[in-house]
Amino acid sequence: MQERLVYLDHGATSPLREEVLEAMLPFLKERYGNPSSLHSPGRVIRQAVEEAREKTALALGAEPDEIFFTSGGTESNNIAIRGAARARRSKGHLITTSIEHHAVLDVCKGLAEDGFSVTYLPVDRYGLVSLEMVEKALRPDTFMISIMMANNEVGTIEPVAEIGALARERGVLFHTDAVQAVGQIPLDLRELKIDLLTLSAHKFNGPKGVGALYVRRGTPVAPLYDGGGQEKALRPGTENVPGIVGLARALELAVEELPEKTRHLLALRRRLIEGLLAMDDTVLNGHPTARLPGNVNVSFNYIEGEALLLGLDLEGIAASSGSACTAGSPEPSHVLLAMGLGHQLARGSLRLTLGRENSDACLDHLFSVLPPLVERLRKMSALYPGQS
Amino acid sequence: MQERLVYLDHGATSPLREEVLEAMLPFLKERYGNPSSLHSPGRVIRQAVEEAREKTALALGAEPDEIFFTSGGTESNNIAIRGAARARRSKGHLITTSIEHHAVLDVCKGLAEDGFSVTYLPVDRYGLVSLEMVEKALRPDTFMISIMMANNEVGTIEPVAEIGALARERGVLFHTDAVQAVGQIPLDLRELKIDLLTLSAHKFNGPKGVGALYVRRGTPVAPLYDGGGQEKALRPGTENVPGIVGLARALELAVEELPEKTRHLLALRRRLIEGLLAMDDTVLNGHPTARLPGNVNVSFNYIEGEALLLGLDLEGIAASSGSACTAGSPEPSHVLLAMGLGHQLARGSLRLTLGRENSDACLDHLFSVLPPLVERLRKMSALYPGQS
Amino acid sequence: MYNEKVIDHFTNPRNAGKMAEADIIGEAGSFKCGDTMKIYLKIEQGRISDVKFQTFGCGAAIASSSMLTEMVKGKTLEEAQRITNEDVALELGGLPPLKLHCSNLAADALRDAIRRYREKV
Amino acid sequence: MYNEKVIDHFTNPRNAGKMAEADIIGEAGSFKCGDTMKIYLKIEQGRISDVKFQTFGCGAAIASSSMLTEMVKGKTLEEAQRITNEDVALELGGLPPLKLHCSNLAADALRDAIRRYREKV
Ligand SMILES: Cc1ncc(COP(=O)(O)O)c(C=O)c1O
Ligand SMILES: Cc1ncc(COP(=O)(O)O)c(C=O)c1O
Repeated sequence: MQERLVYLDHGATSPLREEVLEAMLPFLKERYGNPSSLHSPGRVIRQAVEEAREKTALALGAEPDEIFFTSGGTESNNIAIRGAARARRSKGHLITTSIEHHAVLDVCKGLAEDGFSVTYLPVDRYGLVSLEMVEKALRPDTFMISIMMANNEVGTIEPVAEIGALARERGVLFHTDAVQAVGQIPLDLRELKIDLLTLSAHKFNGPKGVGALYVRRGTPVAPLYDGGGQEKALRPGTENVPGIVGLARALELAVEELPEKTRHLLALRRRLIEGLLAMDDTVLNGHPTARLPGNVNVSFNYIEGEALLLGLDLEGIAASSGSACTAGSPEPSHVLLAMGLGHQLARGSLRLTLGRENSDACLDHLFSVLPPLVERLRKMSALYPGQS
Repeated sequence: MQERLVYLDHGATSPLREEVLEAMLPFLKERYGNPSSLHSPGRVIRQAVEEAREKTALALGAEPDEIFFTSGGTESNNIAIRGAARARRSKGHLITTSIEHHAVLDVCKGLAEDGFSVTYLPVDRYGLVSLEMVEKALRPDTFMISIMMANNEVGTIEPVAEIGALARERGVLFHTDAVQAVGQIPLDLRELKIDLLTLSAHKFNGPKGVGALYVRRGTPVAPLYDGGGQEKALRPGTENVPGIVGLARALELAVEELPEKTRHLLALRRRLIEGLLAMDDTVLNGHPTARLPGNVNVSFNYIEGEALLLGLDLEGIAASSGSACTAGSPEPSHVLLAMGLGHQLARGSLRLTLGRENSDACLDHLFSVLPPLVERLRKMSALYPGQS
Repeated sequence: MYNEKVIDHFTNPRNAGKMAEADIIGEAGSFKCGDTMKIYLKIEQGRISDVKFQTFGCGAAIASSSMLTEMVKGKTLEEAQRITNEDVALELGGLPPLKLHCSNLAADALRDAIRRYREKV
Repeated sequence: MYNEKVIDHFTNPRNAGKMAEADIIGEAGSFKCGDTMKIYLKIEQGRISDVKFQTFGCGAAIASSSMLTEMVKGKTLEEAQRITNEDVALELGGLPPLKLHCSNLAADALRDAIRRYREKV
């Protein structure tokens, strides 16, 4: 990308690992057959897809026949929620949170328009959903709870083990959007009571445009698309073979290296948070401990996040913000607002998400750039009470 | 794949071209940003996606804002048909044919279950739909005609120019599944009256898992998935950037080389058809002239297609068949049956689909293997009237 | 997809073809996919002394037919009658689940022949 | 996303900060995204002799504020009043369509200041 790029936006997407590309390359070259074909070049590919399914299942503690490959996290979320709704004969009630990704939130809104009823649970100031709230929201016609495993903006890790146990006890389906969690925190589907789980390869150093949906055996989910019957007709269409192979390899590596990576990221995160909170009028968004190892989210009072991003970008630092001064949408991050942040702090947020290739040198550069930038922006802010 | 592989199954999928992989590689390596990110590594990617959109538009005679990238032909068909149905306030009538791909046929069946009414037009013995039939099927509540540009099994090219003109005149949307046509026959959306067109990259030497939907400006199509708003919210989810770049490059090359490739394929096709029809009890399926340059489909009486495929495969020849003795579905090709073939001939079909890398040597090998194989299978067939 | 034994029986089927002087001919068809098999038996002193088959069907159907003819040669009618479609598939070393139904016609055709033979005799 | 002139005005904003002895202060906020701008004017003989701004907003908002201050310096109030938000965006060499609304507050704040000044005088 740039000469001297400090990429601190792994929550948006992450670089494809060399080992993963290597695993994909044969399927981008001589192994081009269609896995549905009967001939040997096709059967070789079918086998590769099934091996990828086994690897993926193994990494999650699932069975191969519970793994369905999709085109990404968005599609997995849509199939999980809308598909489960479609598999029902009657409308019903579902429970989610107010801090979900739009690929969950907007599916729920869509279902509400179709006659389902939806409860959007609030969160506390750390972004945590409470088990009690979930329990109180349950109704006789509740058929699904969809709560993310970890939030993409503030990194808060939700109590999905407890929520899953409750759901199972009450006979309610539990879906979790684990796009930000898979490959970042330990996760074992043999222990967790999860019926549907969403993951997306590009968040754990895999390729873009491929994801998976875990569907526990016996979970009723109707397909949203019709076609040639691939992925047991839950997600038809010629398989993205290189992508599927890449997903499996990336996940395998991520799970293998998780302890080591976690140590690395936690050390960087500690330094990052300490350095940021040492600056004036700065608050940490999200939970101090129940958070993704790679996630840091702070708000700088009196300044606007996108200006901050622009300033950082001009110095070769890539980050993101919950500010919304672009998409034409008038509101800043729905997550930060749901956590109770005022409009100004919500607009002054900065998300720094770390990845395996980040080092202390990255933070050195950040800390040489950020404090003077914040200072400069504050000085010219109409909201800054300090002297000009 | 195999040492000596003669791949004659380009209708199923085609090898990724080296030039296409080359175009993709930067986006599988250092250009990993998320096109939705505001920072420069993200903006570089956004630009690549938009350039791919321009190239794709240019190759089709469309405008860039009419091109929507998807995960493949199946998804494009689903969005086109179901999306147009969803954009309506009331149910209505749609017209399609009995020889569509399942990704159209089964979507129509699904809509029929939802209360829409559907006419499945018959075809003649060549697989051709007649304009008169389309016209007669039109009803006051008809809102869409979906007819494929070229059939995937027999290669018959449908009169989409005339059908499109009729649809436009009657104020009815016209969708065409052009998965088998794009990159194989000339196609100009400035001349054709098409509102929605489906294409899939892996059929023209592009990557698997990426396709596009052309949506003429002003055509009402509602999204089927909710999420982060990508592709103007018609197909949300982080973009498959390498795939999109690959699609555009593959299409650019295919269109550029179309005259040359057509000449090459037509010469091979002529030799292939002549050689096959010189065999006893063999019939050509599909139209003699209105057919894709790379498609040959024949039926051998008295023998079963899958056995033929197996025999060819054992000699390193990859082909496909309209026989259905696998998927657990009891019926052979719905296309061949719709064309009036008897059950036996339908089960004895062999599809050979040519690609740019095929040569006369491939046909030499085929013709050394096929006649004795057919002879052998006939001799042991319970249906063969000849002497044993 | 197919194991080597299946491939071998497909490529070099045993006892394929018509039998001019069969004592009895049996037939079976798979309703599911339209496969058909004819089996020709020569019977001497209650034993199957020779056998031939003709099959219209996929690789699995042909291999199953061939396999069956090997299994029945020399057997008494009582022994032969006890052979099931599962036995044939097992003897072939297994078939892909989706293709199991293709092996069904072999034992069916044999039983049809034996039934006819008994009716005739 | 932004052209070089916008980046320059963002990185080296002209006339940024408070003005201790302003003759009048104007304010504007974007209802759409919550951006706010304050403009400080010094007015001598009907002309804007000095100007400063403070802006809470994104890069486009800051650059627009800076640009406006350069455009008004030395102008009469009548001349200054005629400057529109489009003029500011144009003078910057254009803004991305989605960010055009961010340039809206600059001219608004200026007009607010002029209106107040006229009410006061
Ligand atoms: C929590 C969460 N869910 C879903 C998604 C959507 O994934 P994708 O963009 O791969 O479709 C994302 C990432 O954008 C995410 O962070
Ligand atoms: C005519 C036709 N339509 C649709 C498709 C589906 O495309 P894809 O498998 O890329 O989803 C195919 C190919 O399988 C096809 O041949």
